[in-house]
Amino acid sequence: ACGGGGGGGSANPGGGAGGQDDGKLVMGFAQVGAESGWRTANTKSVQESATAAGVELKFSDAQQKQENQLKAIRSFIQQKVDVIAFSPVVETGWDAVLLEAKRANIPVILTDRAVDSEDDTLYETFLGSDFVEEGKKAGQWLVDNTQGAVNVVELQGTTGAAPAIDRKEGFESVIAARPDIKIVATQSGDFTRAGGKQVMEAFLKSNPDIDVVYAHNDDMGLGAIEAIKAAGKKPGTDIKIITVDAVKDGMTALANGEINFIVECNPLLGPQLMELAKKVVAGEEVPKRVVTEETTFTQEQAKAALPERKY
Amino acid sequence: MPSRAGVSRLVWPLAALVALIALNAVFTPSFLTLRIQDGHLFGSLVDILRNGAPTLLIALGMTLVIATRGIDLSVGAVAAIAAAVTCVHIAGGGSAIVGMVLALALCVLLGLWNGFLVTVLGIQPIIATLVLMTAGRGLAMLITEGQIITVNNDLFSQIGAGFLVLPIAILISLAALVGVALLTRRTALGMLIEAVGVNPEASRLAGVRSRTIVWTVYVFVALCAGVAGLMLASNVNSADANNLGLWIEMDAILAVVIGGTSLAGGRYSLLGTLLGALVIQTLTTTVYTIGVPTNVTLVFKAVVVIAVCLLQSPRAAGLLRGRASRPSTPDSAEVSAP
Amino acid sequence: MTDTAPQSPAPVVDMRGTSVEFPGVKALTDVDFRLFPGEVHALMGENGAGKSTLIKALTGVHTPAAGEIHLNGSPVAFTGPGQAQDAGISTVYQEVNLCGNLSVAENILLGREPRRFGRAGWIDGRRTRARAAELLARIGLSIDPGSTLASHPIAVQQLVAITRALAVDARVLVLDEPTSSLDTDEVAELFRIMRVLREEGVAILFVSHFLDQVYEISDRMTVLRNGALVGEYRTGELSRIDLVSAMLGRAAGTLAEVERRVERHVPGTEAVVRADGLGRKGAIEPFDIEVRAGEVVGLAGLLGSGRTEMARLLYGADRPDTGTLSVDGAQVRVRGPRSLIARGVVFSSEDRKAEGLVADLTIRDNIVLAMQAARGWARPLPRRTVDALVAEYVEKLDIRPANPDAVVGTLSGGNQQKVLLARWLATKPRLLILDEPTRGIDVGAKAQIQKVVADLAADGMAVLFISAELEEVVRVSDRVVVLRDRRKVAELTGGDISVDRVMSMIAGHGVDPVDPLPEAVDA
Amino acid sequence: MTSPSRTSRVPQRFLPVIATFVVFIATFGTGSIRYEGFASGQVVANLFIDNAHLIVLAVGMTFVILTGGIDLSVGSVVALSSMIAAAGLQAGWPAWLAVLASLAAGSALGLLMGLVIHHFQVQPFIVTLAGMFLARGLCFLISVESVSIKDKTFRAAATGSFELPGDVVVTYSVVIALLVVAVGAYVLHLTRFGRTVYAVGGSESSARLMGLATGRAKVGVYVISGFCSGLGGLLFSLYMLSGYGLHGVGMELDVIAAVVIGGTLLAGGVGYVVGSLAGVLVLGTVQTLISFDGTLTSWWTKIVIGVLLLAFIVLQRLIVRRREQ
Ligand SMILES: Nc1ncnc2c1ncn2[C@@H]1O[C@H](COP(=O)(O)OP(=O)(O)OP(=O)(O)O)[C@@H](O)[C@H]1O
Ligand SMILES: Nc1ncnc2c1ncn2[C@@H]1O[C@H](COP(=O)(O)OP(=O)(O)OP(=O)(O)O)[C@@H](O)[C@H]1O
Ligand SMILES: [Mg+2]
Ligand SMILES: [Mg+2]
Repeated sequence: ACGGGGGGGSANPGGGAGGQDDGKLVMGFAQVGAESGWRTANTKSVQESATAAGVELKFSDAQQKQENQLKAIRSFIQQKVDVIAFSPVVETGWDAVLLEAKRANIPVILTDRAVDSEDDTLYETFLGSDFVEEGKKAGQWLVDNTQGAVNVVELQGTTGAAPAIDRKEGFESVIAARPDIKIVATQSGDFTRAGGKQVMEAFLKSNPDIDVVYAHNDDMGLGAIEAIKAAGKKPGTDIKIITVDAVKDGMTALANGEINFIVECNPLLGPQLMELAKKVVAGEEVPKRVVTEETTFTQEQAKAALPERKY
Repeated sequence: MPSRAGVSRLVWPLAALVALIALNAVFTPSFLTLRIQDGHLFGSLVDILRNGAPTLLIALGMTLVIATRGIDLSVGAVAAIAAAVTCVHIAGGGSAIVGMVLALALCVLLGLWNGFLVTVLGIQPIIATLVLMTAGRGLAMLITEGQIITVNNDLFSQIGAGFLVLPIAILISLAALVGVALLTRRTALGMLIEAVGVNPEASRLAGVRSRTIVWTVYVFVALCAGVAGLMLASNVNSADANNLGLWIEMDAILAVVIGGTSLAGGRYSLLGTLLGALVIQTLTTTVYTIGVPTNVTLVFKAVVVIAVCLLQSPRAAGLLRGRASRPSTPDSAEVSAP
Repeated sequence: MTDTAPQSPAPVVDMRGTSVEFPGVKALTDVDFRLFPGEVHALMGENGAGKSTLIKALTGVHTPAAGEIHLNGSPVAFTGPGQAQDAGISTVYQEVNLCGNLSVAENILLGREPRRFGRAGWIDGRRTRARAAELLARIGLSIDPGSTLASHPIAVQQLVAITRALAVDARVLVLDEPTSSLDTDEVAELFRIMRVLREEGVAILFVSHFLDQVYEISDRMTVLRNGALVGEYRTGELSRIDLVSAMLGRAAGTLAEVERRVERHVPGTEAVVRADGLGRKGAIEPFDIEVRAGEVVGLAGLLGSGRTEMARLLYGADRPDTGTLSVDGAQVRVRGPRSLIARGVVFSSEDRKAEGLVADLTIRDNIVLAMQAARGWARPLPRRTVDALVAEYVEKLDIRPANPDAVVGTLSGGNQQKVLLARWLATKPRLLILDEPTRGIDVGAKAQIQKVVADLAADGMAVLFISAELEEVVRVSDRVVVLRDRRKVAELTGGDISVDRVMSMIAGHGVDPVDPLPEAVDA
Repeated sequence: MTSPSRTSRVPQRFLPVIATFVVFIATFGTGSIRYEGFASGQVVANLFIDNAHLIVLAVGMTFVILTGGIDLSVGSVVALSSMIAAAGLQAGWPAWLAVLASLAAGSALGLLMGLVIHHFQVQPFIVTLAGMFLARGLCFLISVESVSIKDKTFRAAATGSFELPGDVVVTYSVVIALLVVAVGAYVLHLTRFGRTVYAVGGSESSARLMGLATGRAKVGVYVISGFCSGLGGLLFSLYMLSGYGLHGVGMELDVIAAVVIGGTLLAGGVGYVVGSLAGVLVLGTVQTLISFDGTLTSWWTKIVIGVLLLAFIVLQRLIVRRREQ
């Protein structure tokens, strides 16, 4: 915004708001924001596959605020789009606007995160990962791959965020089977590398023997790696690291042996979303819950998968 | 030398700092231990210094801005821009030096921009800098295209994570602090800044170049923010345009205020700002070290902040000294600026 | 000490053994003070003697460290000015303590606005304005009650503050230097009202450094020196000389001596500053003026006649719409005060609180501010030079406390004024514009300042001198320029200068309107 | 006897507010030309519906800023208020109790902050920042997860609306918000408390010497702001039908921006609640323009918000300057 000042300048390509009658499917997509690399990959995937599938996309970024997302959805309803898709910032509080969409006969698809609405006719389908399941997968690997007493430190996501809550819950439920696995410290690293590093630095000083780090996303894990290195230990060997997401930087670290296990949380929902959207608009039956195809990676699998990784 | 605004007021931030460190030492006996590792100092105290360096640097610039009755909300965004420019440059195969110089030059421009809005157009500082706070982060993301840019550059990683016995980051910040202290107290700059902050009209009539001075401090704080951004990025070897330096403006302002500088402008204390920044960083580290549950963290912080400023207040000081001393309020009538 | 109390009833205010301390300063020590109904009681003392402090102790602004205060015989201990007000003490504090952001009417009636339907109702804006207009008219001030207070000069603000104090039926009226910026006419108006109130039995506490005024209006006086009581006297029984020596604590032989105009050699002929048709719409009509080296030019006129406006234009504080300004024969492009300061033209504002001092800084910083600003921040004045300079002016003007590290905001009003003067004198200017330089300054110091001005002129400095006190203008000036209704109407020189002549010019008699410089016509 | 000419003074003081409205209308006009369907009554109504909570917060903040203070806790108190309401309702409280508890919590926190600010002479910035931490911390103590509101009364209040002429629908929240603006204006201009608020902002020491109850005003404005935050939180919980500890993050900045854009001086003493209302509408219009566009990426969204904000304040500034001369 530096330099000249004034109003003009910014890219406002093409105005046209209407345009629903040229046979093209119009989708309104209300994204959470661009708070992480994962989210940006997700946005990109949706945009690219919309172009590929010939869908006209109306994109709105809510800057991580639920109220903005509500406004965006209302404005989609007013602009009479054919289908609305969105990744809810929070699970709660969607009934009213979903009802409005239903009254306007616009089908809704949820992506990435669920809503807690009791009336499940308010949306057609929910496409996305299962955060609890991700936590379970991480826990399961730990249970399967360690013996004896294990001291775990946990790097949580943003306090109150759904993935943070669910990944913690899933993880804890599985390791409960092994009383000798103990979570000795747990703190929020806000899903960022800087947060992960700072928290890990403090953990390393207050807990002399840490065996495993469980990070709710790759970024915090990558931050923890830096802290572990600075403390003169070897990440992946002296301290094992488990993370969730499998973004490219994480996969690289995994392939290099600095991370031990990653649970995938796939952001590339675009193609599946477009497919579902077309079916929904055409009135076809779709399953109420579509879980994204997701896997887990060990170090060997990472080496094999890395060259084809897109994000 | 750096402080003139009542040394006695600095006793309480100092006490808070000592108390926090003592609290840590009780919970984690190893907290105070320092050892040499790979030729540099290693320990929790060193972490506090290193992690507090960016906040300190920004708070340093912010102190001068606040002394002129201003405020700069855009520092976090400016830090993100600096980090983004440098990391994108390095990731694209450029040299770290050139990247950093480019970034800091851009920061100077951004500072000029803020200063222009405040001094020439006469827009209230909080709102003038809000523009860059919002748009700047978008700019940073535009540069990185929303990706976290990871870099591997030894020189670059020294700035935030390197050591010369002590962390290089804190050495930079302290050098800046001492530099500014010398610059403002050995020259007349400090006095002129305070004069502009206390009574702009009287200063104008006394022939002070208030516009130039105010403009300069905005450029300076932007430069500080730029360097802080480089530190933050270098510490994790990556630029995260969305999260880098998020809310750091609040931490910086808080550090300034804890240090005893009034948001109403005028007298400032650089030593106080140093203490303030250290208190804030120690507080954060304390939360991690003594294992405050995440859902209690904020309440804990609130209690500490309130305790520090209550102790600092003149009234509390009076109460502590015992009610014997009469509560005669020093008359602010003729002291306060119009 | 003889009892000077009137036979009549018991005192309304009786302060006994009052002491007030500030960190490091004992402002009042064991002072007794009595105020009786139906009298005007002058509180006298040098700058910093503790007059304002005594008033603030009485009205609950300061909590005394020791002593008792009785109001109508019963002990009181106010914890704030609001309580004193409720108890019937109405006060005008020394500095204009009103809110510049509010309108005149709001300021006058703040806290006691007329409301509809009694207590429960809302403020009646129309009645507020009407009542304010009524009260303003009572002291002869015709300004728009709806106008913002800050848009008025300091003298008008002072009148508004007085109006506010008069708006309630108080048993005690306290006036701390109410007349420091006022003209003879306004003072006369105020005294008329004070006399009426005195008749009604109101007790009036009056502070002023103008001895004439004190002798004209007061019945008794109490003299303070260095925070301690000197004595309580009946006005008629204390001669001026005795009063002054009571205040100063030494024989007042110097007084008569300095009250005389200091003789000097003839001023130079070349103009330091010259304005041709300089003017600004809404402020002052285009005027010509010339101030020569070694000359003191006085500006005389009524309140609002445009003296300050003229000075501000000459200094570049406001931008002129028309005309030209030249310094030493070279035309100046006016781009703010700096362009004139650089050429040696300086201006000491009448509004020291808003436009003069930087309250939170020390005496030292305030004195060197202008010199330092002119040098730029990068070339600090050497510490030794600063200390010498500050010490020199602290001594010359008798600034108290003599501690250069004292914060200016804590000084007494008169001492603040001296600091401001010191700032400008220290710059050794070519033209010194002084707007009400002796406002709130005690007799001794005033004479001292007049002498300093005369000495400087003798050394070749040009001075433009503005004062509401006509005698003072006449005494110090070589030439007097008279303004009326925002225009320059006359210019008097040499033997023509006398209080009576100037008065009649101001009033609009005599040669009217005169433009001594013919070129002014086309401006 | 004097004839006080009440000319040209009033517009002078109202200038920033008027300028804000002018710029607001101009922008709205531009939007109407650019985007189809923009110039409908409903879009205007939505501006109020979507920002009802902000309007209420801005009124409270105006009081605080007029005294020269600042309240950073409003966003968090919104979260706390929504959380108390939601958790209370979940625990089976009747709706009125939940409402009362939310309002009481907001006011009590405001009172606490005001007392600390006044009696201990601590800077408002720092006290309310601590209040911000505290309120959000309390949310997380109640529940870390978001709590959905299922109560019938609340749902009815949230979905309930009435029609204005021209097929324009507005919610009850709008009525409440406008009522708060009216009450705010009344208190500020027609009560002694309001006059004192302005006086304190103009010069606190003078106000004290004039014998005004400055302490009461200084504490009072924080109570008002706390109450407005509580009420704003309730409106927000109606809008979102949930309580959540992460609601309203950064909202305090939006509110402060709205108030300042509306012509209130941060230094205190100058400003009007109507201006703050205009400020909220300005921010709302920026949002609406963005969402009508629908082609902006995440980062262009931020940049465009910044640029529009800039355009607003520069235009407003120019209008004020031009008229002042
Ligand atoms: N708030 C304060 N803090 C410290 N010292 C103060 C304060 N207020 C007044 N003083 C000191 O108390 C002394 C008495 O001041 P006071 O204002 O009563 O003088 P005064 O007699 O009214 O003088 P003047 O005629 O100049 O108005 C002075 O030395 C002044 O410096
Ligand atoms: N008695 C009065 N009635 C109405 N307005 C007045 C009066 N006195 C002053 N003013 C105001 O004064 C302003 C011009 O004042 P200016 O400062 O030029 O006066 P001045 O001659 O310097 O007076 P002084 O310095 O004695 O206050 C005008 O804006 C006018 O509103
Ligand atoms: Mg005095
Ligand atoms: Mg004047």
